[in-house]
Amino acid sequence: MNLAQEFSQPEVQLGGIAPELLLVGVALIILVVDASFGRGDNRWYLAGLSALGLAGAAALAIMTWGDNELQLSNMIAADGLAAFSKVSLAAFGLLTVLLGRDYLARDKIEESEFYALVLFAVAGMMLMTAAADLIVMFLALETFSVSLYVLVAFRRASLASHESAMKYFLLGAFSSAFFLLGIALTYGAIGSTNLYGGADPVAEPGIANFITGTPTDDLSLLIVATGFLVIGLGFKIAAVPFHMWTPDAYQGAPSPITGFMAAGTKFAAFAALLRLFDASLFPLRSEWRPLLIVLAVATMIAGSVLAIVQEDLKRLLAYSSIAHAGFVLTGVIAANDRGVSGALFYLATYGVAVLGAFAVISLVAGRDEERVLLADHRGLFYEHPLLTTALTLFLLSLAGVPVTSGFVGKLVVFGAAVEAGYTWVVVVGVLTSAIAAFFYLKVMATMFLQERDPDAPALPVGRLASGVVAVAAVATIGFGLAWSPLINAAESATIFFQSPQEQSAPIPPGG
Amino acid sequence: MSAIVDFFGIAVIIAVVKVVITFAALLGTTIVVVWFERKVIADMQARIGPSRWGPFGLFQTLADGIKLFFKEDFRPQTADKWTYAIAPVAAMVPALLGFAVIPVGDEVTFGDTTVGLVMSDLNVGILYFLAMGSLGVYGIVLAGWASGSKYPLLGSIRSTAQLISYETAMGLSLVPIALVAGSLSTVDIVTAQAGSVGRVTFFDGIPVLEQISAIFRFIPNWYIWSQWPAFVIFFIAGVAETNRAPFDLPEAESELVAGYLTEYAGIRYALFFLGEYVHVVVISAMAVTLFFGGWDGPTFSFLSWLWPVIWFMIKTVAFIYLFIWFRASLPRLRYDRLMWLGWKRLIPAALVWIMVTAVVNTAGVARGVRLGVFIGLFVVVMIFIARGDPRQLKPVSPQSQGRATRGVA
Amino acid sequence: MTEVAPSYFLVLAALLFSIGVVGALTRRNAIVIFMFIELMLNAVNLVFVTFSRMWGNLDGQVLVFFVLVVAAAEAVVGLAIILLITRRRESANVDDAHLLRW
Amino acid sequence: MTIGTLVFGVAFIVALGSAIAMLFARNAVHVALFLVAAQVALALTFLLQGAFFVAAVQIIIYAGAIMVLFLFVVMLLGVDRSEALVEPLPFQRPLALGLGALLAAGILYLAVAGIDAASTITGDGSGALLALNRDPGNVLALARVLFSRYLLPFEATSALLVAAIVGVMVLARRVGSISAVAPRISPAEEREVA
Amino acid sequence: MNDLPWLDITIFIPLGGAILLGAVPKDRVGALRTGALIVAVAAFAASLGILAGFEVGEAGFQLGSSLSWISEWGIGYTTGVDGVSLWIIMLTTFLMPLAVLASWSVDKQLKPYFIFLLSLETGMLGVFSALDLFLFYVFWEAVLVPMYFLIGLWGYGRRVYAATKFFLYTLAGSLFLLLAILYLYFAAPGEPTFDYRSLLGTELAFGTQVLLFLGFFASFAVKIPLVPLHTWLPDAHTEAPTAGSVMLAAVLLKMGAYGLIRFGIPLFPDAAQALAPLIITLAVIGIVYGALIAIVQRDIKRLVAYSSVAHLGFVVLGLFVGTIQGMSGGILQMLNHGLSTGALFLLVGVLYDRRHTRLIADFGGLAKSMPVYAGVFLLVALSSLGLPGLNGFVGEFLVLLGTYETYAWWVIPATFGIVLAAIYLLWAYQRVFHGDITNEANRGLSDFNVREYAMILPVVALIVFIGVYPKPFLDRIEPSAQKLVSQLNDSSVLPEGSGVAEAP
Repeated sequence: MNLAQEFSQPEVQLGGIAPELLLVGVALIILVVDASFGRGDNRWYLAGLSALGLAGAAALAIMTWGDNELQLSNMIAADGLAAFSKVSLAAFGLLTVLLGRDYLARDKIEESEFYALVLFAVAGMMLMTAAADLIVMFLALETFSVSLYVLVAFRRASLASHESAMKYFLLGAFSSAFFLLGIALTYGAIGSTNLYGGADPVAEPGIANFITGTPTDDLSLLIVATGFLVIGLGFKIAAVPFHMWTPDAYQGAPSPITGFMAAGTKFAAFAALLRLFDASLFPLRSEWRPLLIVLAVATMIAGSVLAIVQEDLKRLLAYSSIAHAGFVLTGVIAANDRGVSGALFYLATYGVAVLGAFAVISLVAGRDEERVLLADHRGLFYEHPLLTTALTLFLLSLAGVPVTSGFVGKLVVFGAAVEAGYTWVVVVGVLTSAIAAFFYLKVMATMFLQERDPDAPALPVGRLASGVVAVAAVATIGFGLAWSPLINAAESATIFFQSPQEQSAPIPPGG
Repeated sequence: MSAIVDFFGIAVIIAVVKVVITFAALLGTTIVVVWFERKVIADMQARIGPSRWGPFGLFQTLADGIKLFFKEDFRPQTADKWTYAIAPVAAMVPALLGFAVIPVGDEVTFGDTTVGLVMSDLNVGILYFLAMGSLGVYGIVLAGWASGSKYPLLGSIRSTAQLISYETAMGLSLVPIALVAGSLSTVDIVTAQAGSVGRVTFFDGIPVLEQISAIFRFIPNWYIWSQWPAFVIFFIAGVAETNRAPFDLPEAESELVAGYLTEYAGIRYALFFLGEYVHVVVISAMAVTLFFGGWDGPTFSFLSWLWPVIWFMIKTVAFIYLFIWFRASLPRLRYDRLMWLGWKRLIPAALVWIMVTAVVNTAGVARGVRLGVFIGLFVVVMIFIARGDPRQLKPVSPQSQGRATRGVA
Repeated sequence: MTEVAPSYFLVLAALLFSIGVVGALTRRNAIVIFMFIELMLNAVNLVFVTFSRMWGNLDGQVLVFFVLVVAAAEAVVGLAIILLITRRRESANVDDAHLLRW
Repeated sequence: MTIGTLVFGVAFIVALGSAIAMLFARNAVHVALFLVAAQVALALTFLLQGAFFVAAVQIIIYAGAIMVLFLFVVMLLGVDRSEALVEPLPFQRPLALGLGALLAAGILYLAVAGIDAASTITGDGSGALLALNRDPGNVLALARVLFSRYLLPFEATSALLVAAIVGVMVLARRVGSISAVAPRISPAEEREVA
Repeated sequence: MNDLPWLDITIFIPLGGAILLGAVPKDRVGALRTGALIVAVAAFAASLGILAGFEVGEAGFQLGSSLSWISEWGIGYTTGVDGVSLWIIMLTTFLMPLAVLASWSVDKQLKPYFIFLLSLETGMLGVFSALDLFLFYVFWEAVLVPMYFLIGLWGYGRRVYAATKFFLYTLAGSLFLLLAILYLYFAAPGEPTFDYRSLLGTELAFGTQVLLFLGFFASFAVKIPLVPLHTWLPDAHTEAPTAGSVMLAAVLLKMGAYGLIRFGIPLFPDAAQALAPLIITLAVIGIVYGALIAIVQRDIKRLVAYSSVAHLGFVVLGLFVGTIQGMSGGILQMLNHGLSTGALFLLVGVLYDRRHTRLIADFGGLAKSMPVYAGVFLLVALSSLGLPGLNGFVGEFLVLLGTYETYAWWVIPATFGIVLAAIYLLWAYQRVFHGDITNEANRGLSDFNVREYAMILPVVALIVFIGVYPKPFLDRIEPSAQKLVSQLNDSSVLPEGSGVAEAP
């Protein structure tokens, strides 16, 4: 008996997942190269290889720009959202790898697996942004989560790193279970887990969501499923009350990985959230909006308020990242073109800024990350004016001060929410931004306005790390001044989001 | 009677009868096997073996069993009460259950009811077998842990690692069988092995080989011919799963007293003992089923339903003999060698073999290519398996220790 | 197949999932918490299988397969992390992991 | 009352009983054992619903591999033989229980309500599944779905597994042997000590 | 010559200069100081081009330029100047060289100091000339950062506290401004744009207007500052370095009033009209409260700071009474306050450089050791309290006159405020300058040096000039004021019957 005779082979188009394939391939090559050649001291070529792979992945993603189709049995969406996200994620990965190289060299940590795991994580994040089926989304989520669990524990000499990995892992696994239950209930509600109901959204834009394909009007089960999906994704974007892991994981992880988590995890989870809610579940927006609004408001408030009392800079930025999740959520809630493109823009620029910030932190922290407290940054300006200026720039961007990219991001997502009629959510956002400004200011004040601790050791500043800082700073200013290219690119990512009729008509408040 | 039949249906009645008969037969066989082992080993060591009870000492096992049954029950103070009690049962039951998917003969027809001589022809038969094998670990793990003392714990830790490792190899070695048979059902697999080698179309159309293959027309079409690497892996892994020599590290008496069995006595000990032998029988029967055509063999008109059973039993006994032979002649492996064999030899070999089988059996690939791949990979696998452990070749210096251990750690 | 209505299976799954949640939240040993999470995953598997039966397609069963793979991957990584930390701390108790507090 | 109902009843009681027992078992090994029992019972419920392959895999992977790994780790650590049930955060336990009860009630309601919703759609799909199980058989039918529609997720699992393996390799490496950095106490830990 | 875009040149000269200063090595103190002074003077010179090019009698915007910035969003770089902004821009560029001169005593981190100071100027000029709401907001916020650092890095005493307070108050307010701008952006019909002139005619429901006006007002009221949002001001003014105090008092506070004039009233005339009584009440409270608190101050700088609260009360009062006199007076008073308070801070800075204390009790009899200084101080103080013949009188008189037409009763407490101003200023003058020298440290104090003369004399000259001959100033202010008043009074929608906020 031959199985192949009765089996229709699926059509295999690799265009949509080419970046992911490349990254996994490069990761495997790195592992093989590492195992084959001896363990020399200077292994720059591993970092180089991963950087090349990431650049290649970005190039491949750019090549798919303008595609708009479902591939591989409707499991993958090759569309603007995916392309934009993949390019951004590749950029995050690139910065992380370069930063990681200096970091690992300084702390004398064995490195090859670091690059492989970062590549795996980036590949997982990319797949998540492109997933057109919940199970693909879940597997992608797990791929990058598993990689990150290990990367968080990468400071092998540090117990804190291990503890944070454990907390991150336990809560991550816990949230996965909720996400899975959401998938299961979705499957129960509609008989499939596909986000696009198996329909070809290009041919029939009207059914570019999976509800319309459902032969029933009773969507109660689907709504419940949505709730569980929100819980699952809420953990990954660190929305209150699912944020408990964030400060611990951020604090214990190696700084480059902390930055990568803040940038990449958030981006991937939000891209999935956007696809799920603003595309697939768009017709159900009146059901999920209240849920997300509660989440967003709680997240903005808790993140901003709790950050104030932090003494550890990494922890402070962890809480700030929670607050930022709330800000981006307002874009998701808006559920219009501007909201989607704004959220993407926000995430991309936030990622760059936060990676830059953690680059500076990792430099200041020194060996084994011994100096991460706010007090360790006293008077940093007088010792390293350029680094300090860069960090100030990142903090200003996070605070949303004009001429930085962070301001534009806030402007766009808040604008989208205003456009959608959720002004009061934006009022909360604005208030919490003001609260948030306080602790960014606290950091700046510490760096500029206090005296340098005379015992502070001199900082050796690696070339790659300072390059990362410079690139991030230029990007932060650049996108703050001339943001049209990026926002246009983000807008092209919204093609999949609404049917033409809905795009033209304004969305009434309250859905 | 008819009320019961009405209530449960005839199928249920037949199932119950089959279960009772099979398990009774299995237990009986096991008792005989114990005697058989003692006799064979004695023979190999030029001793007489058990000879007092019954003809050729045939009732010796029975006597031992009665002794163990009436022995005082004993539980160490540090033992975990319930787990300690459950462990022997947990060792015994999966082994017994594993037999449920093994077909001992062809179908039998009573009137208008046709009954297959297999307890349950599951369409996931092989997986069921693996599942029961993996549950078998618990008996040993729990026994070691529940005893509350050092040697049993060490034994059971060893055993856990060993069983997980070799289970993987065993599972992988069964994939090619499923591939060529196109089914996971044991009955299907046996049926697929009917006929003779001549039916294997692999050499068709290749001038010389086709003629040569005609010579094999009289040889039965058992998977052992085309799948012997899978068989080797399966059988080695099977021996390891039964914890028998040369893989009996969990109960290595020279190192761990008696491993996980140290604290057990009486009827509980007997259950472990029984479980191990049941396991031997099941593995042998499975090997027969998967690689040696199961019940396949020449049948005659006289009691035609009985002949398959007889063939099956003969083949199984041959394998049991092989088990005993191993025990009599092979020394115990060192623990790191055991892991090395499992992870670095058996599993890769099994993976390569899956690929070979897949390529060879893929329709649409040119036969020349298939043949080339077959021969090429065959050579690779042979070289691979034949290579020794590279670490043995160079002496380990203190400086290089850190590096050398990296591979295992 | 059975005559038992699907809702009974779903009820079982719901109870198991909830017990998993409660256990994961109340227990303190990391390994035990992890086991309760596994229980939650198992409950989800049952949901998948039951819905698969209700819809009469096999997608649900395929999804269970993926859940199993994920559970395995999580288990190895998670246990490795727990092992790592416990070897240094001599305790798998979550409350003993207290270096990170806000 | 049929065999199916009977088996379901047994599976239900065993699964639920084990799960509840997990909550109250002090010893990690006992928790693991109860979990195994629950998993085996769940495999039974899978069988009852015609998911043969999944049932077998559930036992092989979950009960046979994952839980053995758990036990292995518990035994290897050899600490915490029994967990102190003293609660450091006194409100957390009732809170969790309340939350759990709420969740259970919610999901229960949904399970029943969802059934109604779904059964109005298709009714019981058992018939279709039975037909599939008969021809071409559960495993084959599953394989066809898996290797056609779910090809990408299937391949994605390979990436997941490789990532996990690499990760475990990293985690398992000894601290001192490779890294020149001797394990030392970080400032945060010092504060903790003081 | 006149077709050059003098306005934009003026805006960006300081920023360019700041960037150039960045290239100067940080230990070249002299080069840094001179460079900064040259840049500031160059900006002032360029601003004279604006003055020259400004057409008298024209109410609209002049000398502007309009470039597309982010066209997809309707954001442009649009600038322009009218009678309201002209004098504030001039004031800014005029005071900046003096502020640079006042910074001679700064001794640490000179390079970033001047960079911040000059980029602050660009921000302020941008605020006063931006005609695109987005651009306005960008400049508005851009002022914040350099000022924060100026206070925080080079300030005195509790500078970190003061800087943080200043930053947070202002940021919190301005976020509401942003929100309101966004809302307006989406609410306006037609092509979405941030362009001020396009948005000007937007018809909005009354409720929406009120909400948006309050959004704008929240930001501006903090900056002005109106009671009760003023508490950041005394700290910031007191702890800032002299140049910072000058800029804060003279220019930054005007940003709030200017915002009200430019955006608050024209964009939401109905709301402005409806809320005018409330705002006037706050303004009068500010006048009296500021003056009362100023009396009990023991720190000269703090006293001057509280006097600002009172003076800005006058400005706001003038803006909202709804008469041309009030409006013109308010606008002129902005200029006057900038000059006189700026001058007071410069003078206090001179004193601080010598004695390193600002407490009134530490001085006494200074008139004996520093006679010229005492005289100038008296002149400036008199200007500040509105003595006829000096600039302060013109503005305050016009405001009171305007107020009397519409809100006659409010004139009484406002006048009372003037009396109080006389009390606190003259009393302080008496304590500091009259009598015998009680503290020996004050005996040998030197009078003005050349730099200080250069710094203070232009201001004094201007103070006297405006007091004597305000016509050129009022000529340029009045057309715009007239337009504003008509906008405020001729509001189309009446408050009655449309009190409920409606979503767009």
